[in-house]
Amino acid sequence: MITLVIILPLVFGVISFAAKSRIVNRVALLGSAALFVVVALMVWLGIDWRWLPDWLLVYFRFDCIGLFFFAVMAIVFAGVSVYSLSYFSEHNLNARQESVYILEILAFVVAMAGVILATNLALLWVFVEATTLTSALLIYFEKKKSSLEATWKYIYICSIGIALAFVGIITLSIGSERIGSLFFSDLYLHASEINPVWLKLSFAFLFVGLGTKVGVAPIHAWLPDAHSEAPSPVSALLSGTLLNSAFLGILRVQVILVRADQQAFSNIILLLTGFLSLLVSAVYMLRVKNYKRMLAYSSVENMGIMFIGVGLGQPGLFAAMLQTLAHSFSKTSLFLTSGNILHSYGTKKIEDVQGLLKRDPVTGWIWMASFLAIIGIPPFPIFISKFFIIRAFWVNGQGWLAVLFFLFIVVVTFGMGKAVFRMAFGDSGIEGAGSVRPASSAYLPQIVLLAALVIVGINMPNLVNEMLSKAAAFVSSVPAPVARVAGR
Amino acid sequence: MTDILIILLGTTMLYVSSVSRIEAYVKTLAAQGFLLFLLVMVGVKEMSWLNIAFLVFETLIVKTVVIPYFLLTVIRRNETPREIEPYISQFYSLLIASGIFVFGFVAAFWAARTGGNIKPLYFGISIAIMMLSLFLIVNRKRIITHILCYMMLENGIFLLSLSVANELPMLVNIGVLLDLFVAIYLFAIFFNKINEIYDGSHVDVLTELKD
Amino acid sequence: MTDFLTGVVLLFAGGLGAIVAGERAKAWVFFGFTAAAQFFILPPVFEILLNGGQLVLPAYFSQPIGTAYLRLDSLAALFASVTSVGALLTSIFSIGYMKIYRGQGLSSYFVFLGMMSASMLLVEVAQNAILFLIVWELMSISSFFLVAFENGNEEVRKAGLYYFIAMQAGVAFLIAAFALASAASGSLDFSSFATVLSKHGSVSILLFVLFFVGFGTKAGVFPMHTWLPRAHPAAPTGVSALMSGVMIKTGIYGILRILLLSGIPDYRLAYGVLIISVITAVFGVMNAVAQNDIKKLLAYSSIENIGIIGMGIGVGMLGLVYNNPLIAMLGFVGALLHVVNHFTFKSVLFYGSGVVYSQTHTRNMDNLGGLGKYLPLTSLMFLIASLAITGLPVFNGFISELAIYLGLARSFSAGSIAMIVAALFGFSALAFIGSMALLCFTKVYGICFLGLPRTKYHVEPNERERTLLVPMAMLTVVIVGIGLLPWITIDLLKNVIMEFVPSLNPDQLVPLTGIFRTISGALAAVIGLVGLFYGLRTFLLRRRKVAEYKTWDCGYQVGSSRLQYTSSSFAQPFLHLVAELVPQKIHVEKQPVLFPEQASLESHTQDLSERFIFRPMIGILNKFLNLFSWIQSGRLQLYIMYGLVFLVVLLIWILGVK
Amino acid sequence: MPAAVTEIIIVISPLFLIGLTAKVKALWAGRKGAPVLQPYYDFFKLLGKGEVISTTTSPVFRIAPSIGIAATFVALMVTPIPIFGSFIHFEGDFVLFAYLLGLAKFLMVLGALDTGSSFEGMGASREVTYSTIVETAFFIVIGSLALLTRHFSFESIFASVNLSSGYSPLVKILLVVSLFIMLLAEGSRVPVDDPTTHLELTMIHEVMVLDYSGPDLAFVQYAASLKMTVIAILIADLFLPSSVPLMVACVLSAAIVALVFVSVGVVESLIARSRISHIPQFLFLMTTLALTSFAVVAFFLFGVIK
Repeated sequence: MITLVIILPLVFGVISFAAKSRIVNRVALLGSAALFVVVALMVWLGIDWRWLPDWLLVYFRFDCIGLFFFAVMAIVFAGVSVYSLSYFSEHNLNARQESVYILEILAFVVAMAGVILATNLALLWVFVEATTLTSALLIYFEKKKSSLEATWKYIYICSIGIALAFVGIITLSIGSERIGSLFFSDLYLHASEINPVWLKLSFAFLFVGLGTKVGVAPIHAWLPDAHSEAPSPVSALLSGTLLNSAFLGILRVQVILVRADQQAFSNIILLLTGFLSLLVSAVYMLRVKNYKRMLAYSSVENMGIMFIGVGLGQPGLFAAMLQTLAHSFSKTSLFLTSGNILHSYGTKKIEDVQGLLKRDPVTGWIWMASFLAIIGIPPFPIFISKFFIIRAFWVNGQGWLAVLFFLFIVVVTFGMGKAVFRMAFGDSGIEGAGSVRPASSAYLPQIVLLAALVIVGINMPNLVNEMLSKAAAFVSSVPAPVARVAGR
Repeated sequence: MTDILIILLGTTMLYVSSVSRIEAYVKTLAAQGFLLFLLVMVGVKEMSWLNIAFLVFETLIVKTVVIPYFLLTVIRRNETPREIEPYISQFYSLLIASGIFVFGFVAAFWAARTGGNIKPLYFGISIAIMMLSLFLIVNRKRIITHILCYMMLENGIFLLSLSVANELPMLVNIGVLLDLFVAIYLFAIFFNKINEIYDGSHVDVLTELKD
Repeated sequence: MTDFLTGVVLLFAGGLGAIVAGERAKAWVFFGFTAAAQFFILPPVFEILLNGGQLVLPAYFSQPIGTAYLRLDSLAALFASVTSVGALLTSIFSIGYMKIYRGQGLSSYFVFLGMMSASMLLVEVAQNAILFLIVWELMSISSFFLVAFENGNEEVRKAGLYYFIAMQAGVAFLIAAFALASAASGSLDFSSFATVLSKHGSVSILLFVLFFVGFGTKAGVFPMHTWLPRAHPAAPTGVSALMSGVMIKTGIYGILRILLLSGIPDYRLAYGVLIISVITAVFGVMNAVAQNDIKKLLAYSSIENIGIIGMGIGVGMLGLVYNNPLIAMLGFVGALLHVVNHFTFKSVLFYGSGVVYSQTHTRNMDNLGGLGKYLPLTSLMFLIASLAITGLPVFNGFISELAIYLGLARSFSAGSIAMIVAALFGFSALAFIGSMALLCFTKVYGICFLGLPRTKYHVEPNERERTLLVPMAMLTVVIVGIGLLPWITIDLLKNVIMEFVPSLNPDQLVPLTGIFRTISGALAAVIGLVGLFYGLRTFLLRRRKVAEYKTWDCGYQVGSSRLQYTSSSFAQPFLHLVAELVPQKIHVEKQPVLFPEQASLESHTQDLSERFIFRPMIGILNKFLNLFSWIQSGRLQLYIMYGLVFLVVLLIWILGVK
Repeated sequence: MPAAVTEIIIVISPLFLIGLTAKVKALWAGRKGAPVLQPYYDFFKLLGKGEVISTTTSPVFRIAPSIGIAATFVALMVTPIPIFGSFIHFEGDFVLFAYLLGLAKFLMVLGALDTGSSFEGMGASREVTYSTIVETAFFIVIGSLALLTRHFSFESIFASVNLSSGYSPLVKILLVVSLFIMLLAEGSRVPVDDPTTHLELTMIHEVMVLDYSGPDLAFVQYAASLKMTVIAILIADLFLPSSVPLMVACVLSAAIVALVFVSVGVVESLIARSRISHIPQFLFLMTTLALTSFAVVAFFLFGVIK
C-alpha cells in the first residue's frame, strides 16, 4: 500500500506527461488524489491488501501521527486537485502545460508523503529536500519575473536550511554512537542513551533546518514570497501540507527529546519561535498590501500557534494537532478562493479589490467564512484549539503568556479583518450583483473543507478525535499507547 | 596529518574572506575540493571500496575539477564584474572571519571535552567553515557569490560528515548526492534564468518582494 | 426544554426560510417563523419564571466539548423572555423598515438576524464553557454582519471593523477566563466552576475580573464601551434596537451567571463592580448629552443604563458580602427589573429613531424638529419612552431605579464605613445620572419632535407604514403597565431573586410589594390629577378665546426655524460645566472678511476612554510593532542573517549552558 | 380632620407666601408695594382669561402645565407636614418626591422647546443644567438624614430627626442652609434667577414660560410657588422641636414657613442676581454643605467626633 502511495502517482504523472491528453491528465490528477484519500481511509480502518507486495515497508510506515498528517494531506490534495481543473480552464493551459503541472504536483505530493511516512531521519531529510526541489518548479510555474525571484529565494534559503538540518543529523549520529541507526524507532527506544548535549546540538540544527521549511520566525522569510507568487492551488498545497510535513519532521525530533527527557530545552525554543512568529505576523498583517502575502503571514502565525501548542508540552498537544488540521483546511480554502479573486479582479493588491460579496457572492462568502475559520471564530475548530492552548498556559502556570498571545492574535485579527472586510464589503467595481460566477470546481472544494471544519468544530467525530488524541499522545511524554501500525 | 589538512581547509576560508576577485573564490573552491580528497584518502578506513570510489569521484572530479571549471567558464563568458563587493570592508570582514575561526577552535575544544565519537577538529573547523560561509553570503553583494559560498558551506558539512563516515557511510553518500543535486539545481536556475532576466547579478535586483 | 430548543431552531430556520422566499415575502416569512417560535419559547420560560425550578437537557457532544448541559433556570428564563420578545418585535419592525433594502442582500439580513436571535437564546441556556463560547461568538459574528449590513458606506465598514475587533478583544478575556476556570476545576461544566469561583483567593478574584472584563465589553461597561456608540448607529435600526435592548444584556447575563456561581463574592469585587458601574453610568449619560446623532446618543444612553444595572448588581453584591439579604434583594430586584425595563424603553426609542430616520434620512438632530406634527403616534410613544428612561414616575424606569435607590439607602444602616461611603457615592451618583438623563431626553425629544423643522424635509414625514409602530405600541403598553402595576414584577422576579439571595426569607419580599402597591396608588393620583387639571383648563377655556399666533418670544418674531435652539446649543451650558470629562472639538469655518456671508460651526465630542486609554495603547503597540518593520525587507542576505543569528544564539546557549 | 384642614391651608397658602416675599422686598426698597394677596388676584384673573397659543406648538405644550401642577401636588402629598405626617408614605418616597418634581420640570422644558423660540430654548437648557447640581445635592441631603435617623421614608425621617442626639443642631443648620439654596434655585429666585422681570434679566425659569397665557400661566405660577412652599415645609420639618402640643406645633411651623419666605425676600433685597457663569458655583455650595453634613453624621456615628 505504501508502495502504491509512493510509486503510483509518479507513474500517473509520467503517463500524463507522455500522453498529453486532457482526459488522461484529469484521470491522473484526480486518480492520485482519490488514491491518497482511499489509502488514508483504509489505513485508518485497518483494511489491508496483503496481496500487494510492499517492498518499502522498512523505510515507510504509517504510524499514528504519520497517518494523521497523511490524511490531512490527502484531503487537502484532493481539494487542490479538483480546484486545479478550474485553474487549468481559467488560465487556458494546453494539454502540455497541464501535464507538466500534473507531473510536478504529483512529484511534490509524493515527496511530502515521503516526509510524512519516512521511518528514518535521513530519509525524512532526503524527502524534505525533495519537496523543496519539486515545489520550486511549481512556484515558478507561471514564469514571471517576480515568481523567479520568489523561487530563487525559496530554494536558496531552504537549501541552506536543509544543509543545516543535515548537520543536525550528523551531530545526532555523533551523539548516538551506541545506537548506530537513524531509524526513529531505534532513536525513540534508546533516546535516553543519547548524549544529551549532542542531542540538544542536533536539535538546534534540525530545528533551524526543518523550521525553515515550516516557516516559523525568524526563519520564515521565504514564505510570503513563495506563497504569493505560486499559482493559487500550489500556494494552498504549500501552506496546507508542505508546512505540516516539515512540522511533522520537527515533531518527530521533538519526540526524541521528550523520550530523552530533554523537552525542557526544546519547549523553550518552540515557545520562543512560536511567539516570534506571532510577532512577525502581527507586524506584517498591519502593513501587508497583497492578499496572498497576507495569507502567507497568517500561515506564519498559525505555525507559531502550533509551535506554542507543542512547546507547552502535554496540555497543549491536542490543541496543536487540532490547529494543524484546522489550519490546513481553512488555509487551503483561503488560498484556493484567493485564486478566484485573482482571476476575477486580476490583481493581488488588497486596495484594488472591493465589493466581492456583490460581484461574486459565492466566492465572497467563502472568502469571508474561510477568514472566520482561520482567525478562530466558532464553530470553526481553530477556536477550540486556541481555547485549549490558553488552558494549557494556565495549566502550566504561564498565564501571563496568554496576555502576549492574545495581544498578537488580536492585532493579527485586526489586520486581516481590515483587509478581508475591505475586499468583501463595499460596492463592486462593475455593474450588477453576482455578475461573476466561477466554475463549480472553483468553489466546491472550499465548501467541502469548510463544512468538514464546521463538523469538527461543533461535534468532532470520534474518528477525528481519536486520530488527534493519538497523534498528540505520540508526542507527549506520557508513554504512548503502542503505536498502531496499520496498513502493512 | 589529517589535522594539518583540516586546518588548511579552514585557512582557505580566511583567504576568501579577504580577497575580492571572483576567480580567487573559484580557485579556493577547487583547492578545498582537493583538500577534501586528501582527507578522504587519509582519514577514511573500514569502508567498502564502492563508497571510497564514490567519495573520490565526488571530491576529486566534481568538487575539484568540474564545478570550478564550469563556474570559471560561465564567469568569463558572461563577463560579469569580477570584483566582489562586500558590505563590510575587507579588513573588518577578515577580523570577523578570524573571530569565527577562533570560535571553531573553541567548539573543537568543547567537543573534545563533551565526548561522543567525534574527532574534535573535524567538528570545530566544519562549524567554523559553515559559519564563515554564511557570513560571506550575508556580506557579499553578488548573486554568484551566493552560489560559491553555498558550495563552501557544503564543503564544511562534507568535512563534518567525514567524521562519521566510518560509522554511517550511507549518510555521507546521501548527503553528497543531494548536495550535488542541489548545486546543479541552483546552477541551473542561476545561469538559465536569473542571469538572463536580471542583468548584472547584483543582489539588490532581487528585492522586489517585500512588505 | 425541547420546546425551547424547537423555538430556537425555528428562529434560525426563519432566516433560512427567508433565503428561499421571494424578495417581498422574506420579511413576512421571517416574521412567521419568529412568531411561531414564541409559542414554543415563552410558555416554558414563563412557567419557570413564575414557578421556579429549572429545565435541564444534557446535549451529548463528542469530545472535547463532551456532555453539555442546557439549563433553563429562572435567571436564564428572565433573559430569554426579553430575548424572545425582542426578536419578535424586531422581526415585525423589519417588515416595514427593510422595504427600502429590497434587492440589496436582504437574505443575509434575515439569516443573520435569525442566527443572532437564536444564538442569544442559546447563550442564556448553554452551561458548558466551549458550547457557551461557541454560541457567544456566533452571536457576536451574526450581529457583526448585521452591523455591516449597509457596507457600501465607508462609515459603516469602519464601524463594523471596530465592532469586530472589540468583540474579539472582549472574547479573548472570556476565553482566558473559561480556560482558567476549566483548568482549575478540570471540567468544562459551569456547575463545576462554582468550586473555583466560590473559593476565596487570588484565582477566584482573577477569574471574576476576567469574566467581568469579557462580559463587560459586550455589555458596554466603561472603559470597554467604545464599540457601542459606533456599532449602534451603523446597524439597521431594528438591529440597533435588538442589540441595545437585548444583546448587550447578555453581557449582564454573563456577569450575573458568574455571580450566581461565586456565591458570596469577595468584598473588593463588590466595591469594584459598584464603582465601575457608577463611572459607566455617569460617563455614558454625560456623553449622551453631548451627541447630536440620535442613534449615537441612544447608544451612549445604553451605556448609562448598563451602568445603572451594574449599580444594582453592585448593591446586591454588597448586600451579599455584608450578609444583609434585604439590601441584596433590593439591589438585584433593581438590576433585573432594569434589564427588562431598559429593553422596553430603549427598544421603543430605537424603533422611534428608526421611524424618524426612515422618513427624514438623517440622524443628525440639528436637522430635525417638529416631527410631532407629522408623526403623532411615534411622538407620543417616544415621549413615554423618554420619560421612562429618565426614570420619571408613572413609567417603569422609575420602579427599577427606586429599588436601587432603596438598596443604596438601606446600605446607610449597614455597619461598615466603607459601605456607607460607597452607598452615598452611588446614591448621589444615581441622582446625578437621573438629572443628566432628564437633560439628555428633554433634548432628544424637544429637539426632534417639538418646535419647527430645522431643515426642510424633502418628503413630508408620515406614519403610513404601520408595521413600524406595532412593536413600539406593544412595548409602550408594557412600559405603562409596569409603571402603574409594579408589584406584578415581584412575582416574576421572585424566583430569580431567591437564587441570588438564598438567605432571603420570602416574607421579606412582602414589604417591597407593599411599597410598590403604594406607589401604584400615588401614580394613579398623578394621572387623576393631570386629568383633573386638564379638565379644569378645558372647562375654563370653553367659552374663552383661544387664539393661535406666532410664538411671542418677547416680541422677537422675525425668526426663522433655523434660529431655534439646536441640540448642540441645548447641551452647551452643561457641557461647559463638564468640559474636562467630555472634551469637545469645535470646528469653526468662516470667511476672513468683515461681514462673512457664510460660516459653519461643528462640534464633536471625544470619547475619554478612547482618547486616554485605547488610542495611547494602540499607539504604543503600533510603535512597538513598527520597531520590527525592517524584517521583511526583501533582502535575501538579511533573511539568512536572521537564521544565522538565531543559530548562533542557540549554539552559544547550548555550549554555554551545561 | 385637623390634617385635612392643614392640607387645605397649605394648598391655599403658596400664593400668599409669594405675596409676602414681594411685600418684604417692597418694604425693604422703601415702597409700599402691592398687597400681600396680589398673587391671588393675578391667579384668578388669569384663570378667567383666554389664551394665545403659538402655531408652532403641539399638544405637549398644552398639557405640560397640567402635568406640572399635578406632579407638584402629588409631591406635596408625599411631603411630611409637621406633626401630621404625609398622605402618601412608603420606604423611598423621597425618590418619588424628587422625581415628581423632575417630571414637572421635564414637561415644562418640553413646553418651552415646543414654542421653537431660541430664548425659551436657552432658558430650558439652563434649567436642566442647574437641576443636575441641585437634584444631586438634594439626594445627599436626604442621604445624610437617612444616615442620621436610620429611616428611609420622608415621614419617618422627619419624625425621628428631632429625636436624634446632640450633634444634630450642627447637621440641621448645614441642611437647612442647603435646602434654602435649593429653594432659591428651584423657585428661580435671586441670586440664581430674577423672577420679577421678563426680558433681559430673567434667564432661566421665567423665560421658559414666556409663551404661556391664561389658565396655563396660572397653573405654572401656582406650581412654582407650591414647589417653594413644599421645600419650605421640609425646612420647617427640620426645625420643629419634638414633643410640643399640636396647636403650638402648627403655629410654629406656619411661622417657620412664613419666615422662610420672608428671608427669601430679604435675600433678594440684599443680593443681586449672580452672573450666569457663577451660578454653578453657588449651587455647588449646596452640594458642599450637604456633603459636610453627611460627613459630620458619619463621623459622629463612627465616633470620630464625640
